[in-house]
Amino acid sequence: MATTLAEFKTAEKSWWCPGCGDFGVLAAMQRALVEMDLNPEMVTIVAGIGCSGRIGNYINSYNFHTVHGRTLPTAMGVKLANRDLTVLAAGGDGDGLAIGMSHFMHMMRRNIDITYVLMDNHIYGLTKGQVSPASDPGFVTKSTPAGNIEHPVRPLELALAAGAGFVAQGFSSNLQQLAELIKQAVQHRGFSFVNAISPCVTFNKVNTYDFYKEGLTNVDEDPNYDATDRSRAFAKVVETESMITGLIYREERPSYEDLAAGFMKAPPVANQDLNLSPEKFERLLAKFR
Amino acid sequence: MATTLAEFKTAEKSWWCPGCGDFGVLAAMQRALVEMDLNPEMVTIVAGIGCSGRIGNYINSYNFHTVHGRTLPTAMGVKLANRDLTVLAAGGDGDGLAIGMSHFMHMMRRNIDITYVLMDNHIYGLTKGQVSPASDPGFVTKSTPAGNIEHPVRPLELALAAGAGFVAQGFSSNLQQLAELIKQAVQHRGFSFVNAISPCVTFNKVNTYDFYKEGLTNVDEDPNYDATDRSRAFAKVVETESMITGLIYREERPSYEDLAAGFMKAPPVANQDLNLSPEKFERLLAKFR
Amino acid sequence: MDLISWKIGGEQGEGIDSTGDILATVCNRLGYYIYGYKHFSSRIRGGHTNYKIRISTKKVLSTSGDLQILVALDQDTIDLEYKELVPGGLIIADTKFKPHLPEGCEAALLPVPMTEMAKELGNLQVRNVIAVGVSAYLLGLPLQGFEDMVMEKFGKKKGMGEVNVQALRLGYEHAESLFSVYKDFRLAPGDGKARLLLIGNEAAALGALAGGCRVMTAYPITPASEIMQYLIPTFPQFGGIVVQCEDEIASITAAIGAGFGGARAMTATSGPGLSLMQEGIGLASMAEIPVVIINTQRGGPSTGMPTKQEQSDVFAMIFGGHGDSPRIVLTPSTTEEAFYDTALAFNLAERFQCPVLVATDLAISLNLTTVDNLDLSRIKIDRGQVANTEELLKMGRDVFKRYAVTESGVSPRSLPGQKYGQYLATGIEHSETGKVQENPDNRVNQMNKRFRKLQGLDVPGVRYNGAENPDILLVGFGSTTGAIDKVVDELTEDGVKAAHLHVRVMWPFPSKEIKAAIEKAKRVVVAENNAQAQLLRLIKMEVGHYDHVESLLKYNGNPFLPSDIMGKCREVLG
Amino acid sequence: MDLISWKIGGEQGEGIDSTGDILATVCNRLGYYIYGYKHFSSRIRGGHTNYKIRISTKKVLSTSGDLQILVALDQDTIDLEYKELVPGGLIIADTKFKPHLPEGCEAALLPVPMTEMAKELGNLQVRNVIAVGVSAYLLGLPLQGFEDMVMEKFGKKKGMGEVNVQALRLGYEHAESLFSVYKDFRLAPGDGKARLLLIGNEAAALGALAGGCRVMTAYPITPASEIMQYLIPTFPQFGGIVVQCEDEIASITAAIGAGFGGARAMTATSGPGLSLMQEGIGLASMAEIPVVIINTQRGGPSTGMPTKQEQSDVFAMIFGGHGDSPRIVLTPSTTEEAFYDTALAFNLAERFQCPVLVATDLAISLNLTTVDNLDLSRIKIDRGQVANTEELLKMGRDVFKRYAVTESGVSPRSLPGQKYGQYLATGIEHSETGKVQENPDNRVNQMNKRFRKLQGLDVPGVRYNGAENPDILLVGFGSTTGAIDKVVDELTEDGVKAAHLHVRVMWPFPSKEIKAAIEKAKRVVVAENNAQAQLLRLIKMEVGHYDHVESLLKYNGNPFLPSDIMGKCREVLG
Ligand SMILES: Cc1ncc(C[n+]2csc(CCOP(=O)(O)OP(=O)(O)O)c2C)c(N)n1
Ligand SMILES: Cc1ncc(C[n+]2csc(CCOP(=O)(O)OP(=O)(O)O)c2C)c(N)n1
Ligand code: SF4
Ligand code: SF4
Ligand SMILES: [Mg+2]
Ligand SMILES: [Mg+2]
Repeated sequence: MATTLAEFKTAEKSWWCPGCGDFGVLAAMQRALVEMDLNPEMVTIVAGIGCSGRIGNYINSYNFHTVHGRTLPTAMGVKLANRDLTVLAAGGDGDGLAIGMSHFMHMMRRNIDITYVLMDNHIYGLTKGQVSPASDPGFVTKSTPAGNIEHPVRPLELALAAGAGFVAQGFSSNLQQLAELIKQAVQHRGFSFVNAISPCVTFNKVNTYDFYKEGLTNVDEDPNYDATDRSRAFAKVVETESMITGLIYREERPSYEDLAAGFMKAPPVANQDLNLSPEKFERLLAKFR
Repeated sequence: MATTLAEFKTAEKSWWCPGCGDFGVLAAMQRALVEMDLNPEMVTIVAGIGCSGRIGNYINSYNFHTVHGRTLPTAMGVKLANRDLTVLAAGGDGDGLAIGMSHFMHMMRRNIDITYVLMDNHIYGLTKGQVSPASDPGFVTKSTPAGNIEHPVRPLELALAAGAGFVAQGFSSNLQQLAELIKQAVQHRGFSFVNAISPCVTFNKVNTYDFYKEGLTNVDEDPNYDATDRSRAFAKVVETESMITGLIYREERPSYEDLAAGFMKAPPVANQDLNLSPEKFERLLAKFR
Repeated sequence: MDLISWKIGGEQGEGIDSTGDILATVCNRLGYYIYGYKHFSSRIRGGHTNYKIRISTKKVLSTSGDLQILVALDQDTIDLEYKELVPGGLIIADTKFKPHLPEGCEAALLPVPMTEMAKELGNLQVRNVIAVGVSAYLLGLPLQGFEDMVMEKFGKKKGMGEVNVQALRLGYEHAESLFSVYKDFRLAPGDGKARLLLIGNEAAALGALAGGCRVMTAYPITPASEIMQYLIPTFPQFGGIVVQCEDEIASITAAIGAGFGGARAMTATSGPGLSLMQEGIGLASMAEIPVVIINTQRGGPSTGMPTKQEQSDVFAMIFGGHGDSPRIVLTPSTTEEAFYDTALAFNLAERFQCPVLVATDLAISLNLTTVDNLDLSRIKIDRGQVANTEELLKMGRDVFKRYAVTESGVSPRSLPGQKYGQYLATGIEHSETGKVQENPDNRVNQMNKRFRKLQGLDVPGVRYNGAENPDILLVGFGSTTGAIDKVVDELTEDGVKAAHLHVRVMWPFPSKEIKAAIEKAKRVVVAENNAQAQLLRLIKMEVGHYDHVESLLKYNGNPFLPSDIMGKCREVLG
Repeated sequence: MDLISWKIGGEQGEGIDSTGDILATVCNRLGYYIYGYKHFSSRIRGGHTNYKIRISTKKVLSTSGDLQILVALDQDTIDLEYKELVPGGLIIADTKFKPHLPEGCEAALLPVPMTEMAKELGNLQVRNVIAVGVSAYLLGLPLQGFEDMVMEKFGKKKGMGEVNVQALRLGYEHAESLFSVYKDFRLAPGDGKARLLLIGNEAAALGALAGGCRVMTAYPITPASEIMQYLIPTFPQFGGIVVQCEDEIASITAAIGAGFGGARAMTATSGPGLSLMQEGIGLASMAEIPVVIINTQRGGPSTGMPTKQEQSDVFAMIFGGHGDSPRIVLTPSTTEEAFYDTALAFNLAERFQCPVLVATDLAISLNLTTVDNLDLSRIKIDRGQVANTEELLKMGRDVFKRYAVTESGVSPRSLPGQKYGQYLATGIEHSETGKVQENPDNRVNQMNKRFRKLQGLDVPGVRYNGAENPDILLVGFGSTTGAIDKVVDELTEDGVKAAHLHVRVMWPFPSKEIKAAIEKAKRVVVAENNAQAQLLRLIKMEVGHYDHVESLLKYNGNPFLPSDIMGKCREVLG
């Protein structure tokens, strides 16, 4: 019996502003989960702090709403404990690219099999509209009344430079593509990164739905685009200033779990009998005699 | 009267192992400072925690030995306080690329006019030999007895992706080039990054002097190399797996200080009279009436 | 009347705040004292929110449990808030949601077709302003001030000022024609003095500026963000700069770097940020670098209750870092004190070369209050002991002892740029000249010196008011002070000898003053917004255990009402 | 003799550690008890370092101020260490540096041409082993065990075992021919039982393994790194995994994630890392997720004295996070206890669903001690209250209350994978079902529930030994316990009624037990390695102030010697 959408929904009332891009990301994520026919209890979503961080409230999976910026290490921990789980991490651009930047960079190179959906609205929503590392130059916010003077973080460029094995970008309004990308990301072995453009209708009047609808092109529809060539992917992202959607780069390689000595041979940690055999223990002690 | 090398030296006994690459970095930094004819009291060196972090002990400048990983924000603070100072930050690959990764990424995009010398030995020296984010795959250390299974951080790639305006790599054994690169870096307006390859003779038996002497090529000597083209620089770094020295990329653009409203018009903060004029203060208060 | 409580409630995102601000600002200009308390949750849209404004001819320093006028934008507001209304209280409600009174509610329902009227004016956004017009009438306030206000606020956009003026008038006239029987809540006239109306965060920001701070590095967080947001455009006017950092760790270490570099520097945060800053604070303590941290306390632990009142970071501020690291912790209790104490903090940080935490709480940070004045002349900048440039020159190099062991524990510091003042500032234990040094005697000398400094703190640690040998002594800190003062006044009126001890310096703990006060009192109640009785526990630790001291804790996210404290007093007094 | 102290000193990087380890291991195998104390500084090469090994026929639990045999690899070692030597003590010195005795030194100088002999053997690295040969002779130990040892240790490399055996013999024979008059320091025979010889970090790592921990996420730091390093190759043998993270924040939050996911997980760190983990620890406390943090205390604050002994994180461990966040803090005092308490911590973390800190100190973490046994059968894994999978299925979805308010405060938790056990774990205040919830009553209920849990802690909080109504009671925690026990023994021998109260659970504070013990004693001394008297202050806070209680603090970076404590006792006893 296939999983239904209803099984992935909760009764929680929405905390988001009407029109918020996060609704689209939520719907896409739910659709992806349903299409993969996953059981809700086998899915864990780790979310950050921010408007985006509420996403777990609406999905009837196991959810962990961690502290600001620590979405990825928390998700890593869950996966280490039980690798049978499908683990997704989701959070805002502030959460992931400001306070969480280091974890983002390190999770990509560590390549643990989780999927990270960055809900990118180029602003701090929950704290009511300060500049984010993803914000464009000149962007006027509560904390940049004279316009942003910092060079923006381009998550796609970073992901390619940091060695991520799966890099994609979707748009909250294109539910079908975003759902499909999330699905592929989850199915990818190793760390997968989906940047989800998710407009904030309340505090970002520049990077609006229209802005993206006009500016984005879809590489999934470009038959000449080759998502397996890292250098070309990088050039494409630079040249389009990241205004593309689709699967940008994918590389099959063993995940951390595959490489970690003995990890895949043992059952998931959470399912193990934790009692030690006295013999094995004595063998360890012998080394100290 | 020109500054002499002696003026930049301290009487402090060395804490480093004989043969440590850090001696070369120290010498290069001192030489660069002397060649720029800077006054020791106008130089501040902010160093991290690690063997490398001791560098400030040997330079007769103002020195701030900050907490592990916080080299760059500390240095930023010093520069904000007194922009007349020449501010250098220096620290290890663990300090800068593990715990300090986020600051590294953000300082590059913020583009404050400081110079960062990363003393890269691909290992945690001070804590006696654990794997570092810069370590190569398969590298055997105390913490990776079965070999490193994480994808290494390539600081040059990251710097290019993160938008650094000055990216160079030197080698501790090539004192002259390294000194020259540090000099150019300091003279560059905005954030400048010099990755200084600095072998650890005690804990890293793989990335040795010989390893680098054989493997490195010098782009400064390549008349066809164009250090102003970011995409090509990126391709070069990828293609050579960062085994190059020289000035890799340089872009002239305004620094944070240039762009921050009014900052360059006022005298350095540290030199200002901090007393407020009652009239100006009253003008502020008026807005609350 | 001399004191009216007015409240507007509805869904978050419906313009509740700006509506309340209009009323508050106009009343302030008319010479009333305002105390505005926002109740909101940490989401952007949706969820009940309300804004209570107390308007008085005398100073008010706390919110209260009573209410005269309620503006309801939805039925939820009525259902949730009606209990606060005094008998005969008024509910101004939009007819659009078909308002009705809950059973047992004795208030009068004043239906106003606000949405409809707004539609007629062609601008739905003026709905709330219509309610302001109604309120102005009921409060007996002239419309002129309101009209000026909306012109100021909206006039920049063509036609917007005018439509708001019309909305005000419509509301006022509607009330005039239908609600003229409700005369109870007309305010006695204000004295016409336009005092200052601001929130604690703005006062703290102004205090920083006045205190010579010119560098701020911070990361947004509720309820601290306004400090940064106020200073971002303001500092550059005075040669300063604010950098929004990537996180709190960068913020604190950058501020420390700036302190080392010779600036007065600070950061501002709340609980989660404070936890992240512990290592940095320890660095400042160890390397003896001045830095100021404003901690606007909110509901904890972890992300906790970001928009709720609490005073639960006392322990973390004093004891939160690893190792033995001296710090100073100030706990201002009002908007004014947020100004003066923040300014003071910079003097203390430079005089004692250590981190100084200024701990407000959400109620101080965000509540809008009328302040008579912020007196710049009371602030004298004292940069502490800085090495003399000439003397350094005379000394020559390698002589200056940055960490000289002195009797006071304070060693004159040099600043980058001073020739022969070069030294190594380090978080590792160091010698008098600043070299890394693990010698046991040196360690003890340096540790003692760092702690000895605090003995020199010459700021009164407490404020005491009320009877000399009270029957009941109320002890508190932070915003609780307003409610306590109110209770002390009421008790005194009732003939009870009551007093208030307000702890203004939380660390080094003012043990002597507190001991004296406690021992003179018959009964003592320590009132605080946390679950662990953190202040009382400090008293137990530093002063002693007393049978006549009791604890009153409130940690449900709301500040103390005077009635909470009065209840406890009655219980204690028997 | 029954007890000999032997020390080797030289420059850091000269193989001091491995030389000491050879002696210690061989003696341990011969059936002696070892207590090895490394004195080192936080640099890799250079700087004086030494390694003191106490060898005894009975258990030893502390270092001491006396020394019988000193091996000096440089003159510095003699100059710095000779004062420790007992009259008639021996200095084995390399002739290469032309050793001489400082004025007033009553030791005998035994010059050995160690470098020269090593050169002759064609391998300079065996120099120290020659000194071991000399030592073996002076200690009256048969060479066989040493020969086996060096074959084991160096034999894998061709010829290396043999050359080391030769070196041993050369040294032994040299001593035999020249130093046969020095007979004072021959050891009484060991009992031949090869007990366990390990450092506290290894014991803690074994304790984690035995306690069911299978996930560790950590960042290297002195003096904690050995825990991670031991477990990296060990966990995989038992289905577990260790990840070296990018920093301590990732480490703690990953461990918490793993705890949520159903693993027993931990991290290990020291002071600076602890400070960085405060926010994460608060998260575990709030979201009620089991996690264990080993904190190997070292000299603070800030980077402090990374290689020096201290016990100054007591406050930070209990009170370090913002807000009111319950935690359990255990303070094992020996290598054995590091094992048992770490194992126990995982039971407590899961039973009480909260962070459990296991606080060792540098002396416990790094000192090499002989342990009779680590008894696996004493460890019973108790995973606390986990929701029943069948019952959950019967309930159906949206029914399970993850944070049910129960009498004990503990609510059964579900684990990912359990159908209908889905919930939201959050650091924000939440309802019984785990939804974000800011309602005041809910807040109070949840806060009370979280604190109520700790009342159920059923582990003895203290250990008491010695006289019932003592003339002097010594109170301590952590590694201080060894020195205190020694003093209690000596005092008892002297006819003084002495006792030792060792605090084993630092939080929740065992107030009752401590109160009872203090009130029965005539005089009390609280001995601790920190500057703020953190334990004594906790006693003051939680128990009371007593005139007969005194503080003995040592914060110069070195552990207590029994003589330090004895000195204070004599002073107190008058
Ligand atoms: C340690 C810490 N610092 C700061 C905050 C305050 N805070 C909450 S959400 C947020 C940023 C929100 O921006 P983003 O991550 O982009 O999420 P969005 O709301 O835009 O979805 C901040 C700074 C916090 N909760 N914790
Ligand atoms: C917060 C914190 N975590 C961990 C440490 C321990 N520590 C000191 S130096 C260091 C890493 C050293 O490696 P690197 O930065 O590469 O410097 P190197 O010694 O190789 O020059 C670590 C982990 C610390 N001092 N502070
Ligand atoms: S503030 Fe922006 S990001 Fe937050 S819920 Fe509203 S629209 Fe969405
Ligand atoms: S351990 Fe390595 S990095 Fe450290 S001083 Fe020695 S050689 Fe240099
Ligand atoms: Mg955002
Ligand atoms: Mg390194």
